[in-house]
Amino acid sequence: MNTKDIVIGMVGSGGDGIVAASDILATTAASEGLHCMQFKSFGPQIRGGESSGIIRIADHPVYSQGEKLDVLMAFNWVDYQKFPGELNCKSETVVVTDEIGFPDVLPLNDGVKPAEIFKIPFEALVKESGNPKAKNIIALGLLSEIFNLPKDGLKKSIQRKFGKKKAEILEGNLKAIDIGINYAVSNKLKSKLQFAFTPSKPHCVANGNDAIAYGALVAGCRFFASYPITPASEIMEWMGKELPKFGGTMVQAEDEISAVCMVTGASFGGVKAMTATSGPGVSLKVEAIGLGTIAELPYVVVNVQRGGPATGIPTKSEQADLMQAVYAMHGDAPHAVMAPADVEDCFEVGIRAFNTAETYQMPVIILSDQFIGHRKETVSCFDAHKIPIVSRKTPKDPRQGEYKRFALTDNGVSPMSYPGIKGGEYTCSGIEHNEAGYPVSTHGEHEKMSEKRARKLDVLARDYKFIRRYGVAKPDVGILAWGSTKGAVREAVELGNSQGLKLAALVPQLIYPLQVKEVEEFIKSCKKLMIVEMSYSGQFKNYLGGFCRLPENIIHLKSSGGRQFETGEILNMIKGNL
Amino acid sequence: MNTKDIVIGMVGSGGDGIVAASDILATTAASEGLHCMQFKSFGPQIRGGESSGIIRIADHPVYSQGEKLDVLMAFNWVDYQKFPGELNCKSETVVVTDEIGFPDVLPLNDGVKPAEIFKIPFEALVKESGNPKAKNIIALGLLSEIFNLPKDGLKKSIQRKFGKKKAEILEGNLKAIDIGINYAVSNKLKSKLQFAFTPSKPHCVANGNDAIAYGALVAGCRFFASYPITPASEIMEWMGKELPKFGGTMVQAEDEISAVCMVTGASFGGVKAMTATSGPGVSLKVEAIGLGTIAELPYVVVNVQRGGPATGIPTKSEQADLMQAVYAMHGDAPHAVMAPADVEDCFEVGIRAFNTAETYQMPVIILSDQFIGHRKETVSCFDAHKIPIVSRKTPKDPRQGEYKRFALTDNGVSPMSYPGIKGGEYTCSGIEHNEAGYPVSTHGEHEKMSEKRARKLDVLARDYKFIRRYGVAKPDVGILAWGSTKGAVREAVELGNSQGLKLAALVPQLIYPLQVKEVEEFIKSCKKLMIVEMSYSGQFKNYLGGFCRLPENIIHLKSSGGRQFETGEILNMIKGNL
Amino acid sequence: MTEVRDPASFKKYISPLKPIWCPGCGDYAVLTSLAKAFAELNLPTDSTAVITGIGCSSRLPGYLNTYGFNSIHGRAIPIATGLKVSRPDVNVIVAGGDGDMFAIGGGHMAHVVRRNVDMTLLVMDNNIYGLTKGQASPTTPLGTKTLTSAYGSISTPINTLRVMLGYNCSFIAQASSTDPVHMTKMIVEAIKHPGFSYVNLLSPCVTYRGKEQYQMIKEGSIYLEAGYDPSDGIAAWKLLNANDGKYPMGVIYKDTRPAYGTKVDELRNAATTGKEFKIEDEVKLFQP
Amino acid sequence: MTEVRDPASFKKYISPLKPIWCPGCGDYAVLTSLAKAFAELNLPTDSTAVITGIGCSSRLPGYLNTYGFNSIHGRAIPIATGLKVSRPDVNVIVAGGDGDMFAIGGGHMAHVVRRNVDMTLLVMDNNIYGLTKGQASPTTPLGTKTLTSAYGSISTPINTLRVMLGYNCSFIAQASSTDPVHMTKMIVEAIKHPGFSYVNLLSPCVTYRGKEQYQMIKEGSIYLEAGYDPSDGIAAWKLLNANDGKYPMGVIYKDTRPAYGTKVDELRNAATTGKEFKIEDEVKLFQP
Ligand SMILES: Cc1ncc(C[n+]2csc(CCOP(=O)(O)OP(=O)(O)O)c2C)c(N)n1
Ligand SMILES: Cc1ncc(C[n+]2csc(CCOP(=O)(O)OP(=O)(O)O)c2C)c(N)n1
Ligand code: SF4
Ligand code: SF4
Ligand SMILES: [Mg+2]
Ligand SMILES: [Mg+2]
Repeated sequence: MNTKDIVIGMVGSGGDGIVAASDILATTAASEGLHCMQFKSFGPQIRGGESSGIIRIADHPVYSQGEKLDVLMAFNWVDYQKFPGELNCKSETVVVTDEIGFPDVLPLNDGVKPAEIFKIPFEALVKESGNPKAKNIIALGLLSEIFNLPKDGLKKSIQRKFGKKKAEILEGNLKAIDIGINYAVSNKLKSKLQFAFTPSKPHCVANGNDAIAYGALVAGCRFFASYPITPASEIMEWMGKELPKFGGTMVQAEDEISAVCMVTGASFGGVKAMTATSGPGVSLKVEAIGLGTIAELPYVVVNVQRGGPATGIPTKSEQADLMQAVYAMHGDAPHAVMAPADVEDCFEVGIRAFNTAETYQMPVIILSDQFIGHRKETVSCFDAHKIPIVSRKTPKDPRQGEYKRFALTDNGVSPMSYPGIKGGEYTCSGIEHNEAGYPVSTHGEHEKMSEKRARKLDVLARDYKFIRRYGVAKPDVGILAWGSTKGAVREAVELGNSQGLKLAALVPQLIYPLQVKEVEEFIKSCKKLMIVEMSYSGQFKNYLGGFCRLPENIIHLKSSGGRQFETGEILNMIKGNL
Repeated sequence: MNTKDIVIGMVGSGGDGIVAASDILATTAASEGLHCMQFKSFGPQIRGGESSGIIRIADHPVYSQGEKLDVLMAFNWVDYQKFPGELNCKSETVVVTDEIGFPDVLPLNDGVKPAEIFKIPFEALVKESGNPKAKNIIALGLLSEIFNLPKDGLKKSIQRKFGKKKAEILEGNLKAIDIGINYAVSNKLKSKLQFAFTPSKPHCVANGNDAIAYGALVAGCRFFASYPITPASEIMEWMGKELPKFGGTMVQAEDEISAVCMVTGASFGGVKAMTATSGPGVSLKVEAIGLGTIAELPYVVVNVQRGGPATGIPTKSEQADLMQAVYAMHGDAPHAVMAPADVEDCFEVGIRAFNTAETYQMPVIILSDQFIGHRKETVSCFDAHKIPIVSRKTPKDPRQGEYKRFALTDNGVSPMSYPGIKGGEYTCSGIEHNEAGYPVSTHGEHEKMSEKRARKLDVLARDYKFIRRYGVAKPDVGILAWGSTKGAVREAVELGNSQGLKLAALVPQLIYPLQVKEVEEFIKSCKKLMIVEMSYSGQFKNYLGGFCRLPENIIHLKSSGGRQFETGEILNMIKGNL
Repeated sequence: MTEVRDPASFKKYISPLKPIWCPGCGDYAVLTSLAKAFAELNLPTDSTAVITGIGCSSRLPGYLNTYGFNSIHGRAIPIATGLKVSRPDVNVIVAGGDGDMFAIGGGHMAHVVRRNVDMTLLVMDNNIYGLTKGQASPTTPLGTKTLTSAYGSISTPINTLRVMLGYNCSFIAQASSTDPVHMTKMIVEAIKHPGFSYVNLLSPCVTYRGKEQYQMIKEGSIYLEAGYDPSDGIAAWKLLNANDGKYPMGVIYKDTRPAYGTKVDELRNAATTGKEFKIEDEVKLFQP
Repeated sequence: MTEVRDPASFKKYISPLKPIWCPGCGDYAVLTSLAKAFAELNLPTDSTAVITGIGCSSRLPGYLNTYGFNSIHGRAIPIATGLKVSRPDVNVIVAGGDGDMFAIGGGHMAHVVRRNVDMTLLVMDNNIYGLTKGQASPTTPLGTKTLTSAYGSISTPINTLRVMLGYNCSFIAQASSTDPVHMTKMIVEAIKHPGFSYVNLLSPCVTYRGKEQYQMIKEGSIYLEAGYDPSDGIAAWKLLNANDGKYPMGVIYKDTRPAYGTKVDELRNAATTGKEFKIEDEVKLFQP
């Protein structure tokens, strides 16, 4: 059977190099102009524990991790069992595995029996290579021959990865590839499943965290302060390397409160600034973000969501920080929340978040998640000039004593000065204030300023142009989803429609303020509404209900985190409700 | 005109003793068996600035601060103007004021002209008293004669207040009362407005903050940690005085994070514990409260709400921390939120919050507000034995290695051990865990535990018995409100119904989990739904919409904080929508 | 002692807003001394920023004509750090109360010191929480009865000077509202110091600690003599461990470590190695 | 050196859970040393609690059979404080990493020290953020390249012993995973100390700082000699300011201030003045 879309799972122990192997496959796909999505999962051990990687490669764009595995490459079965629910096989799955430790009964779900099994004498092959660490590379050679994966690309990737190291290391790895290929050739290991591909122009390959970081840099971010946390640290690490090249600074703060406050200070100073964290960090930043809303300071806070609550599951994804992003601040605290839905979107949201922050002078929270943040994905090469960059409106020739930092205006936005602007001196504060920024405490002035700040949200919701909608115009089932669930949802819509269903999906990029008009129009266009989200309590449904009258019978697909929705699961639920 | 319900406003400068005077009036009312509600307001000056007090006294229970003022006692008119919208006069208002500084045009709203004006030569009377600080007491004497306020009660209150001081101080103040009375008598100062009252058995008088503190003490709270903040500090100050008498401890923490963490530690240690703060403090406690939800630790967090966001208006009330209380924590974080609706309710919620926390092993947030927290109100004397006290379920004879701290049970509640219980040793954690408390990271175990924790909310919503409902069974307009707006709402319902309208109100005490069944039944019973809340963005409406399908046309009375709703304003809005 | 160039020029730094401070509050002297220091250093209002948290003392920026930020409780230091690091051209002063800086904000202190960010911290120390009306602060003496220590405070107060020395703060001085001329001088020296400088300002709270605080400070003040060498850390330690109830006034410690800004510049040089980077070229990082 | 009563009795303190630590991690030695200290002091598992934050090191409680709390990042100290103050009968150990305790949790330190809560703090110092895979920590040496200091760290590391001395910590000691016997001894002394005790444990992170850390510590260790007087604060200060790259091992400082519990007891006596209070009588506070 030929396929243009293959899902390969790999699992092994610490030294097995699973992650490196799947990274090489991702680069291979990108350099051959194929599309891929790749992600990894680790056991609790800090180092040397079990790890697994799944990569989907196709000659067309892919939006989700795909259905169950087409190929499982298991170095051993003890480790396999440490990822329950993550490496799901089906009866068509082809297994490649070590001949040593092959169990009598394969521990697959529901007694699934694989279509083919290739047992490999890895010990001997590794010995042949002379390099005890070459097992993963040998495996790549094997896979490329067994399933017809791009061999040239593979070698090119090896070249890239090891090219800067000593010549013997590169040669050793190239040899390892050949050992794998040759073993398969001489033993006629050819699966019935063959990957059929046509190489084309190379793509870029990125993970969501790096993409957000680059987006921010492009948007003009020149100050970044943060505190390390899984799964967000890569943003900080990227910024730490790249910002100094552009005259910017990354500061590792002593905690998350400090980080957001440093960003607050930079924003007050007229510098575009960002901080990035995950749920526990946002929980600590809440007070300062509230300050940003009333002091009307533009900056960006990234939350790469992980499993919660509290420490929860740091290495796995969830969408349960939604309500926090919108509602955590005490008082009425206008700000914006945006959610990227894939890696490419991370780059764009990185830019748009800054544009929004600067235009409306408010903190903007980017809600990404571990699934997007850590997965690698092929993307069309990021264009630094695609989206126009916006900067804040400053007062023209202000006079001290006359300049009103919080002047009441039609759209609620007041020209904002910062140190260096003569005559624009003012005292920024988190205390309720009048137009001049002086403290006030009467209801009347509070109401006026509450109204001013809220008005900015109305204008933003009205003017934000990007609406993401898939599928038919008048669907039988219309899906509302957000963030990383987009992938499976989009694929379900396209697959369902190709099967004759009438489906559609709306996946907002601007989460808060909710673009109520657009959402209500979508809801009205649907016979039945479905909501898909990765939160046990169903936060997205609660959230939508706060602003829109939802229909009475909703198909609600919700789940706690730690896994991803599958296309089939969404389609099945739809079919069961038609 | 005789009245059984009088609203007296007083305003003056720092040294005028406005607050002391209105406190004395409150004690007077309580000791005479009358009902009263009294509150104060200050200018921004830390000390010596303008201050005002409003007290409503009646011979029947009062639920709100009343309509506009019946009496305004203004020591001067410059200070009067510093409280715009707070000391509202009407054409029936009787004004008592200093003859010095009496303006040509009284700066009253909308050119209101008072019914009567009594100009008093305070300077001379103070001189007569020989005590430059006696002005406020003289004024009380005057008022008591002019309006027939309880003179004996007044003297008794003076006795109580100054009885422990030097004899001459007491005598001086009693003399001042008489100077006021005598001046009024000899000048025949008698208003047409006369307070008609029948003394009865004394009531207690309390503010909401002290009432919560006492409730907590009664519930068994023996550890309290907090960080000072307006308008919540009184809870801590009360606890600091009283807890040591009962073998408990109050610790002033270095910040709010530390405070809630100390409480976390005490709860882990099996001790009932509480912390109290306002919005900015809750914003800092978010992460730790999330820990409490997954570690399933029972404790109580009080938020005495003030105007937000950020520092906002520390001395004024608002109801805009609702969404925060419910949704601030990252992840799905089951906990409970309860709101007292008046001072007496503070005492009961103080107890019920602990009972709920201990029964369901979760943090409980009490959402009070400055209006309740700081106002003084007559209450029926607190009964320490009225509500049975509940303590946590502990494991019977646990065995180390077998005891499962997070055992899955029908209602989600697992017997909880603490240091000192042999065999109950376990590691408490904020990491997702299995029944034994060991860290886990798979979706399957996460889902199971998310379900367990959420189940507790279902049981709580089902079993919580207290439902507060006023008015007719099938109203034309049914009002949903919460917390301190209850007062004006209840009064509007009763007044409206006495005028022939058909009104009802539902004011839940348990805010989260929402008792959806009861709320939906109420909504169905109403022809029209009204929502009343003190939040500019309308958080309560958003909140309700997340769980209930609200009718399409809702009467929404919302306002930013810094003032209180008036009964008339609610009724007018209802009438305008009928 | 200090010579102000134009005796009245400091007034241009004072804003028209009337302070909410109680009559007699020590903070008035801080306000004036700071304005005089600005005048002496001739700092432009538009490139000077005073950053505070929350408290009576933290109201300071509102009464000045420079840029100011009356932020949230305890966070002036990181806010000021963000400002200074991203805008090294701005003169940054951080100010706040003993509670703001050593209770809720205390966690930032060791870090701003170790980074050695070039700004000046003024702690207006009154041994009490003023704004919230009289609770114990980290510097409230043992045994003091306050709203939150009804039976007398049982926590040993923090000796903030000693703590800052423990952190290895690059500049440590003390002054008080009883001697505004000396205060101005200390503030000027602190602002001039390259690196992070800390001046503890004893500033009485007449309302919650009583007027006696002035007397106490006056009587306890010991001005450091010419012979005292502030670069000697051991001497400074001994001075701060005397436990004689005295307040040493003057520059207590001072070193010459490079400030954060200098180190950031070096880091940028290491990162660029002289090259120019183009934003669009960063896409190469994502090419396979 | 230390004499464990029954050489194997410490095993009863070790739980069946397999540590997630890397092979060779210094934290294994801490776990064993702590269990041995428990054994030596014969602490009952049910009245002993080990409280940590988040980090590799903070996983410690899970590997012990006592009560434990692996809480949130940086908050072990206040959690432990709440436990100890409300349950003075429980033996409380606080432990955590250099990041947990001196970065995010650093703000609690001065306060637990000034309260002098009777518990023992063990900092497992590896100069790095282990759990998050290798970012700079507050004790990472200047110039070190880590994930967050690609061009070398530019913030002076905190000398935590010196900082604790600045706080006036009641007991300060140091030990290392290279010498578990000495470590046990230090932990035993710390637990026995009435008041707050701090032991800095140099515990290498082989994964992100390399195996060389063991060697470095071993070579730099200087055991304090019998003549050293830990009650002399000036001597301690001099020792910690030597800047010779050495690690003093042993009890560095120790005083005899009363612990918080003692002061709480006194406060209660002052509050009750011997009287018995009834909960229902408190209603009198509300009567007019
Ligand atoms: C997060 C937070 N917690 C508490 C408060 C309440 N609060 C305001 S000022 C203050 C302390 C004031 O003391 P200090 O910092 O010494 O300044 P002072 O008023 O004495 O000058 C407190 C606790 C707050 N505003 N925000
Ligand atoms: C609020 C919060 N911020 C950040 C993190 C991520 N985090 C977990 S452990 C850790 C630091 C670990 O370093 P250290 O405390 O030195 O312990 P080690 O792992 O080195 O033993 C960080 C930043 C978190 N869990 N919570
Ligand atoms: S309360 Fe104290 S610190 Fe605050 S303004 Fe008054 S005197 Fe100054
Ligand atoms: S990463 Fe470092 S500290 Fe963490 S377990 Fe491994 S060696 Fe130990
Ligand atoms: Mg103070
Ligand atoms: Mg560490």
